[in-house]
Amino acid sequence: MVRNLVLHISQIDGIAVIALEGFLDAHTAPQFEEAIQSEIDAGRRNIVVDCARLLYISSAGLGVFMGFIGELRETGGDIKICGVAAPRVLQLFEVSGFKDLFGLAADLPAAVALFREKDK
Amino acid sequence: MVRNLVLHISQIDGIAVIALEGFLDAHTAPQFEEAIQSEIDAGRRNIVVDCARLLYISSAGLGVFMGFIGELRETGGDIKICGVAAPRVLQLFEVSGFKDLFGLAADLPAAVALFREKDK
Amino acid sequence: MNDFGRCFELRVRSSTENLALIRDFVGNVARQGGLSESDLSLVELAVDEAGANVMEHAYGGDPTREVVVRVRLDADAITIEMLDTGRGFDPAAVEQKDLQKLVAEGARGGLGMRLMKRAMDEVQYRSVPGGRNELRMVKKLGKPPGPETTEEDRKSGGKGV
Amino acid sequence: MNDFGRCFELRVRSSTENLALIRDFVGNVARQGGLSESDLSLVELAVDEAGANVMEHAYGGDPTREVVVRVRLDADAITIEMLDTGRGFDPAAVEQKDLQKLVAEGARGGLGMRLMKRAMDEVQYRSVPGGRNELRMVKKLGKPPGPETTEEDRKSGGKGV
Ligand SMILES: Nc1ncnc2c1ncn2[C@@H]1O[C@H](COP(=O)(O)OP(=O)(O)O)[C@@H](O)[C@H]1O
Ligand SMILES: Nc1ncnc2c1ncn2[C@@H]1O[C@H](COP(=O)(O)OP(=O)(O)O)[C@@H](O)[C@H]1O
Repeated sequence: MVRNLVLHISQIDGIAVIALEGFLDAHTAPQFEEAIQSEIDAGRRNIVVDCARLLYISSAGLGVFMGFIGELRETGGDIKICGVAAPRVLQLFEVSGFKDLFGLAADLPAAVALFREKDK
Repeated sequence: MVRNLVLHISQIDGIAVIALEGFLDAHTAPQFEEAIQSEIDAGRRNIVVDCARLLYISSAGLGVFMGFIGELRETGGDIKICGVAAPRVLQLFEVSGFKDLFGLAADLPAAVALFREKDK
Repeated sequence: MNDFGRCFELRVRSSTENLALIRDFVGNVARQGGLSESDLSLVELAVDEAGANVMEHAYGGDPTREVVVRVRLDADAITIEMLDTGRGFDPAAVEQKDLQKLVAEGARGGLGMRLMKRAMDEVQYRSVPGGRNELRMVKKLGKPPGPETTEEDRKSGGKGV
Repeated sequence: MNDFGRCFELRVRSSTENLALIRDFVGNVARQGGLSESDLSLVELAVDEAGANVMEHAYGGDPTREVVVRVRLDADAITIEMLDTGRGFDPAAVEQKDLQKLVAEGARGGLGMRLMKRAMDEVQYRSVPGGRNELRMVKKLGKPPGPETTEEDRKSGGKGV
């Protein structure tokens, strides 16, 4: 198994969905950062990051969220994290305080519903 | 994933079935050797080794087959290898010449049928 | 870490590409030590954070330098040392900001050392001027994550991070 | 293997327990080198066979000695060196028996070196008297397994196994 990161990017009703597959560490974080930047450049400020197939994340991955979330929220946008499945990914969201601060949506529909709620 | 070997031992009509799960290398080969020796000590000379869940094998594993097969055949017994599934396990049976010399049965029923044929 | 009882050493260049290799190496040793899956992922995380810091900060992103990782298995603990010959630093001088503040600032980092300390029971850093820098982390076997400053830190000569 | 361009080194004690660790280490490096899955398993096999030989023969089963594995990635090849400080041997003096004969004799081994040669493009062994023994194996990238004796063997100072 190659320890890399694959990004699957799509949209639902103007919401950007970035599904992460594989390993998100200091080596692969720049890929993730670029993907979010592209969405913002394209004018999408509501972003869902689906972690269902994410197997590993380190603080370099958290740093990408941290770098964008404040800026997005200031302009009415947000990042919602959903689908966390791998125990070690959940562990990092918990031990870092991310889960408490941002919350984790169960799955993609739940995350999309949060945006609908917000933008009503 | 722990890189060890788990042995599942059973019998079908007096034929010993040793199912290998995991990694068979110089570290774990002694376990396999003991398992075969126990079967022989218990009077079973027809042995099927089921490799369906074997993920890795080195020459140390082949050495166990080599050590018993001649002796068993001299006394009317045999070892049949079956169920090879992992590409790298198949690769070793091929590159070592084992496949050509001993043959590989497709699965457990096929291996058992070979013994029924032989002992008819 | 002098006797070779149950020591393991890995030397790789300082490319972030090698972080996965470092994690797998340490993970494999930890498995031999009988760590639980949960402790094992904490140890892999700590060593990843440590490696990323060496690559990014000590070597300033130069991927051609050398990172040495040593692991020692004892009956009651796993000890990891990470060595580099890059820029040293003073952990005590690094301001610890809480997560909320980091997010407000849009910081891209600032969590690594905290995570190492949460993941491990002991974290010590030593910079030998003109020589090499050593990060030493200990995880006790079969124990929950330790507090941020441990008994050991206060007693030992090494500097708690 | 002097410059540190794309070199990787692992040091572990000579317990067969560490064979899995050695395979994973080399496998991870090979993956970085872009080897196909099939070549990758051949390289892991070769290094496992080499490691098992060092542990069993060079060190006579003593699990407390040291095994050094070095891997170098070049654009067109992966080179593996395995070093030990145990008993050396003369590969040319080892009788090569065919599989049928080994089976007839109930031999427990005798396939390891042959497999290494089939799996790799070059295999060379050098025993420095009173010093250390070096096994050097090369796999060319994107090429099928080489013949048992290679061009390189015949030309180089190193002894083809
Ligand atoms: N190994 C190291 N060598 C030099 N400086 C370091 C090292 N590790 C950490 N630092 C310094 O400490 C700061 C905080 O590190 P850390 O908590 O890991 O967060 P981050 O690396 O994400 O900035 C870094 O920004 C850096 O200035
Ligand atoms: N690294 C080594 N150090 C010392 N002797 C070795 C080494 N490798 C192989 N030998 C010798 O060569 C013989 C053949 O090795 P090999 O083909 O690998 O088969 P096996 O190890 O299964 O006997 C061994 O039995 C041993 O005598």
